[in-house]
Amino acid sequence: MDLSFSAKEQAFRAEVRGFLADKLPPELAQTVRDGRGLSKDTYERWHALLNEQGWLAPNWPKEFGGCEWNAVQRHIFEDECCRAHAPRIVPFGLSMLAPVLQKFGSKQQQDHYLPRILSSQDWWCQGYSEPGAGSDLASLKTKAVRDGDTYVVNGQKTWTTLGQYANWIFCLVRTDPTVKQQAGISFLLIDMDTPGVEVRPIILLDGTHEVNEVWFTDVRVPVENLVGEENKGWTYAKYLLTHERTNIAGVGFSQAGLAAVKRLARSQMHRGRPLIENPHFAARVARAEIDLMAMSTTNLRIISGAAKGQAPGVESSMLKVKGTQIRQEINDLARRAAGVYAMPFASEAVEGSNESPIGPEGTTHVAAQYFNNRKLSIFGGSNEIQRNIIAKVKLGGGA
Amino acid sequence: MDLSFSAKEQAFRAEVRGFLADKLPPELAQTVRDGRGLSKDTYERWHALLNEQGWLAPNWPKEFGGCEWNAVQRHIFEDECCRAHAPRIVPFGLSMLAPVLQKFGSKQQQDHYLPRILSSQDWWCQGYSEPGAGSDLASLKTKAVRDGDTYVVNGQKTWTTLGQYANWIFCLVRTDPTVKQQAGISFLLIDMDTPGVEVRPIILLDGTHEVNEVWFTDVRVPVENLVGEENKGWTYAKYLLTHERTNIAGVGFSQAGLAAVKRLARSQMHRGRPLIENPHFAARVARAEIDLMAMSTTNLRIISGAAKGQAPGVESSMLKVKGTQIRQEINDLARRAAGVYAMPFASEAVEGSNESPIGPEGTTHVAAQYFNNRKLSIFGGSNEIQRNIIAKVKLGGGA
Amino acid sequence: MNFDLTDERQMLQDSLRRFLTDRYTTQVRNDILNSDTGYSAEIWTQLAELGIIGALFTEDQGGYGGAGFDIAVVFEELGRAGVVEPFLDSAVLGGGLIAALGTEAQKTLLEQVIDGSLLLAFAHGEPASRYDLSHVQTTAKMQDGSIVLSGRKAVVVNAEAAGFLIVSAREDGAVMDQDGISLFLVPADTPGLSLRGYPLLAGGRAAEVELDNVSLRASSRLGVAGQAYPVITERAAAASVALAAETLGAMETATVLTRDYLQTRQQFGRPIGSFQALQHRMADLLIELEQARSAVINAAGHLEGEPYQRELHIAAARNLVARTGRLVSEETIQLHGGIAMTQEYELAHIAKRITMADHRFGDADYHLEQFIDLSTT
Amino acid sequence: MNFDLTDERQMLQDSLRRFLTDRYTTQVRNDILNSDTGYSAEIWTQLAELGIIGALFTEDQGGYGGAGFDIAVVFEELGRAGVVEPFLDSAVLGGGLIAALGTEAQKTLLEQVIDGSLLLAFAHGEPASRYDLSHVQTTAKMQDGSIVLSGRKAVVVNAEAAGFLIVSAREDGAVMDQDGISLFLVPADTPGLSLRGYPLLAGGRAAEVELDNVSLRASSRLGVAGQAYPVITERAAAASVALAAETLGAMETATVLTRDYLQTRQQFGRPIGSFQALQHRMADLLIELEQARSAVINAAGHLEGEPYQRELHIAAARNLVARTGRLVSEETIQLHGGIAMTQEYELAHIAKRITMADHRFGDADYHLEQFIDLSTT
Repeated sequence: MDLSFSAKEQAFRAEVRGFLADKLPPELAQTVRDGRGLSKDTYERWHALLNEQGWLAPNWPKEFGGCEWNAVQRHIFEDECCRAHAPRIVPFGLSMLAPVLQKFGSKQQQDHYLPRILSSQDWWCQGYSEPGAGSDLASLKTKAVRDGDTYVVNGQKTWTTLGQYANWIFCLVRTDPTVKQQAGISFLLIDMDTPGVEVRPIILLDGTHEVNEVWFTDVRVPVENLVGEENKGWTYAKYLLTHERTNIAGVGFSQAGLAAVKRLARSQMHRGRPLIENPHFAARVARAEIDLMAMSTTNLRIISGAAKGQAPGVESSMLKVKGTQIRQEINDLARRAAGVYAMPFASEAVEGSNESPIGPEGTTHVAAQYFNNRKLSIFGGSNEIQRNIIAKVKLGGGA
Repeated sequence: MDLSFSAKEQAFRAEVRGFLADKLPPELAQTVRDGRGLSKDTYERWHALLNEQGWLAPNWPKEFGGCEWNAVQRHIFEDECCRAHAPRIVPFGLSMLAPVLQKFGSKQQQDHYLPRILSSQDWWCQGYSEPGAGSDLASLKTKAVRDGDTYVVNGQKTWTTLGQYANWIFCLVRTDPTVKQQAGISFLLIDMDTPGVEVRPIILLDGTHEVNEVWFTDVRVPVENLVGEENKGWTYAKYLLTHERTNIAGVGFSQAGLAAVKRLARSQMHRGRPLIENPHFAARVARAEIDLMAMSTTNLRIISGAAKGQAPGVESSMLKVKGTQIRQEINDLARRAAGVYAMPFASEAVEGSNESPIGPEGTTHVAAQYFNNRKLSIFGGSNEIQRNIIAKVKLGGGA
Repeated sequence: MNFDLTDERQMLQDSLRRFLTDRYTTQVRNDILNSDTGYSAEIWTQLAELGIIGALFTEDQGGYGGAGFDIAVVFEELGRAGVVEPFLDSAVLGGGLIAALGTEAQKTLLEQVIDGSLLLAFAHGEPASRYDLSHVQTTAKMQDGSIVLSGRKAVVVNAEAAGFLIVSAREDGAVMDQDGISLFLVPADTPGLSLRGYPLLAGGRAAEVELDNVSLRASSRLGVAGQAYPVITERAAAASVALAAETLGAMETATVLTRDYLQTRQQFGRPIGSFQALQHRMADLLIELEQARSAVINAAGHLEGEPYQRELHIAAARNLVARTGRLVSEETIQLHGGIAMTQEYELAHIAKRITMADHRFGDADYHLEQFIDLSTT
Repeated sequence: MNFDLTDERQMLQDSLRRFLTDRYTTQVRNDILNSDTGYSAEIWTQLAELGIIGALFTEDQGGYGGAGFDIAVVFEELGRAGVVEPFLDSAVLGGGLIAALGTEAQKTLLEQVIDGSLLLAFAHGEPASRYDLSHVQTTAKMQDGSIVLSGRKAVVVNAEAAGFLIVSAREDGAVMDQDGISLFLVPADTPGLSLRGYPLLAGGRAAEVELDNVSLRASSRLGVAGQAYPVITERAAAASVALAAETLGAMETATVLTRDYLQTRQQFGRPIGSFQALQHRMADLLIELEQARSAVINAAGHLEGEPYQRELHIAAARNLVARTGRLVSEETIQLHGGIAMTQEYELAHIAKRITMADHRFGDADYHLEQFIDLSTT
């Protein structure tokens, strides 16, 4: 047992920290720190800076232009990015599609798409969920019918994050309706400029436009856009889901969030004393911090195992549940700390206006974020689905 | 809406309070207040005092010698008894069997058994649960086979509370194994002095002997001991279960328990101040008290409806769950308040010794009671079964 | 002991529920949320005609209700429908303060308040006061027979629509003294009064209010100089009954929406309400909902009682309802899944009403602390 | 970064687990619980021979471990098996204090401690001290070259079996001063020392200790007069690592028993583990168990670290493990149902071990307060 990082790992951390200090534009960090929404340009600017450094694809093999960092290095990188309030790397192309293409795509697909992901020429989004297929993903209905050299796609996807910025979407589609649910699904790449693709915004309860519906009406997709084999898409989708699960615990986000709560609670006064000194509020903060300290170690335990080649199993599900609980608790603490100034709706500010905020620093977005982050326990495999997985592994029972 | 009791109800409360002040022996109240176990004699002494006053059977119709009090009166009576630390009325004969006999028993059974319950000549216990039939009560296996004028009973009952004091047991037995579970069950009265009846103690985790196994080996029971019709026992059992559910919220117990916690926390010192002034402990106490204040009103709402003839439905299940949660929380507060003096095992004191207690007043039994009262959410229809009932009524879904 | 509504209150509840069910649909309400004013003048007038504002005042005051249970009945229904119109601010607070402290001349405003033609706002909280009712830094000074107000008021709900602001200011004492606070009736167009308005997350609008040497006639004072604090606490208690009842109503809607969704939404080939884990969580919500209902009854029933009991039951109810509210809003969203994350779905708004009520007149911890202080004295 | 056990600790864990699985069965343990001594001298000796006591001491002290991770490994296994023998009191506390403060002459006792032939107890807490380590009223006065102890010690675990009691007493200062506290090595047969022994709810025995002018030689003092407090807190931290690890092990057993029971117990015609509501609750327990495991690792890893980090991680771990412990003990009993309420069932004892650990060296709230104090300094 050794809880400290090796000298090599510490050197790597210093390198990352140095890069962020040099290259992360301060106004960009401030936007992230304020919890304001980021524009497409902002994301692309950050991607370009990382790409220049060769760090845009931490998890890709070197042969494809990636860093091929191990789990510990990736953790250190993500940790430092969170501390520095760097924007997140948009995952759809880099962390979700790319591993699938690298493992199951044709040489042609790899050569064509991977460089365009790194250069931000293509912006990808994900076409998985459907209105009738949420937790029960395999019941999806969007169908692709082979017609000569093309598939004709009809159906609807939903909860497509940042679909409004994307020019490509990777989709699960049903290519064989006659077999058992999982068996008839294929993995298809669709150019969103194709006629018949329509993106409709979904406004979330905090007023933000993050997700979309994507409608397909007789959309013709060349057969060479099929990844791997027809009707094997479920296998690739599951592979993708395990890759989506890096940084599932969100330790860095929680640490940054908790630091913000403490800053706010030191400035807010309650009965003539800083709120942070109120024992009831302090108890809430302390419990969240204690939980986070433990989860951070759980996360490192799994990362350390992964770096040695152990495949994370049910632990991912555990981290997902606990990680979202902690993040949501911290969001709740922030809205409490803001007091009456949690009430204003800073819709303009979310969109990036420059008007001065209404309440004291750190109060503007807390309530909106509290509501927005209810999604954490719903999207990406709800916490109920995670509990089913844990129970299945540990109890062997069905749902 | 009127939250206060009527003048008539207040007069009744004064009458009950006066009786308790006059007639409840102080040493008996002290035993209850200390949380010490009660002997058979103690219970019988208290039953006799109540019987003398005509108050031993609050819920019985007057024709059988009961008080025929309405729900509000019964509540006031129970409330005052709790405040005065009176022993509880042992419910098996008075509140459980008697309503069944009064509704479904023969005139002969009523004339014979009911007076003997009032006079304490008979002490009844309940033969419902079996090792394989807990939450799934209807799967019971104890069988009674008709042989001329007798049933021959074989099988085993368990969790039989105070069975060691009883001379009679009312049992659910299977008289027809060929039909659907509930359909083949009968309700049988068995003299525990009959050859083949054996009572074996079960020691609970706090060292107390409250419950028992009751074994039946070729026990011959006269057919006149059948209540109602053969194979209709499930109907009577369900009727009994609704009657068992009076005072299900245990408001009085919780109020007495919370008062004890506060007394203890005023005397225990923490960092040089009474524990009750510690904000973290005070917050726990306050939340429990706030919950109890609300539940007390929920209880009165249901009682007030019942006094007007409204049948309590799913509300009983809600009160059971919330009532046990609050009682168990108060037990937890008590063990916390006791600090290091929660650790001694006061087995002798539980049994009623006169040796001076080890810790300060109010600490001796708190940990044992905490563990003993885990039963509240398990026995008498577990909280999981109650949630199934609530969901069934409110959602209409199966389990 | 009687937990039935009186016939009058039953009628009030029925007619209000009927009106809101028919007229205050999700679509109508979402349009109101997106409007510039943040409320519907039309619906406001119609509800006034229905007597809903009058129900919040006693007969003496020109209404036909005004007791804790009247407030509870009205706000439970407003909460069910997610109503954002300013009943709390204009009637319970603004009108209630004038009714409690006003001279006969000042009280003539109540008629317009009750018929809906005059809106009010209560400008009390300040940027640094959080939930402390005695934390008043705004000053009121006599100057040549006039009263001059200076200071800032924070998150004054309904300030932009109000014809008068009722402004608290200190005539004497230190920032947190209970003595020395007065209330003033300030016409919206008084020079020196300026507003910075903004929408609220859970609907309606508020403003930061700047008082820059606002000069008033001496007759603008409500009640005796420096003695307003007890009435402020009494009206804050009434507001707490309203907020707790509103949250109760909103939680009823949240659980009904969830029940319906669980019964209809299919996943894995069956309604998700057939999954036992969700059933048990739903059962727990319903249990807590009954607790909240009882807490609201206790608070409403003690509003006219003696102050200690009133404050104790208010603190208990607000703490319990806040805890239950968090549970219900978070769990009902979770039990729904994604659909509840969308702005247009009814529950999204209802959940915001529930949560943001925790930010008016004290949150769960504030009321817990109040309860602890009261129960140890 | 490395979360694997060293080979030595892996061997220690394996051999201890094997021994306890084979020898410390429920029946054996329940017989020990019912015994007059409250522990088994035979098993104690065998475990000493197996090197379990030695693992709790450093090589310098005559053992081959003694670090936080050694304590964690040993106590996790003891916790799994619900062991009631006095490893904490005799070794971590008693032996640890002698090792930290003793003269060479005093340290000769350690050999007997490690081979199991000498038992110790730490008589520190007093009837009014609760969990405050500096709350020492017992006095030590020099009198004609002797030290005279007077006072009372509360719930001294293992006092009856101990050959020596390590008694804290104040030589200087006020009741709650950190300065002025000394430790003394008191032979069990010293005149004036009297015990009132009793069993503990979770197994083992303790005693109320009366010190009535107990006269000792000056050489009985451990360490420098009045300077024992830092060592007491250091050993309390070690005890906290032991208690947290023990609770972790006990929770592992509680969840394994529950998993097995859910898989086998049939109700309504199927294993109760097939009911989703119970599955999800079981999943939550397993998630919290991993949190507890991490908290124990953090605490153990910082035991030899600098005091601020040590105390911070100890407080965090004890608070988290106490919260998790309550959840796990209550939920595993509930998930079992009646069977877990019976004294003879393994879980009954395990749940008592978990719960009663919250009453040694500070409960959940005590450690929360410690954490708050530390993290705001």
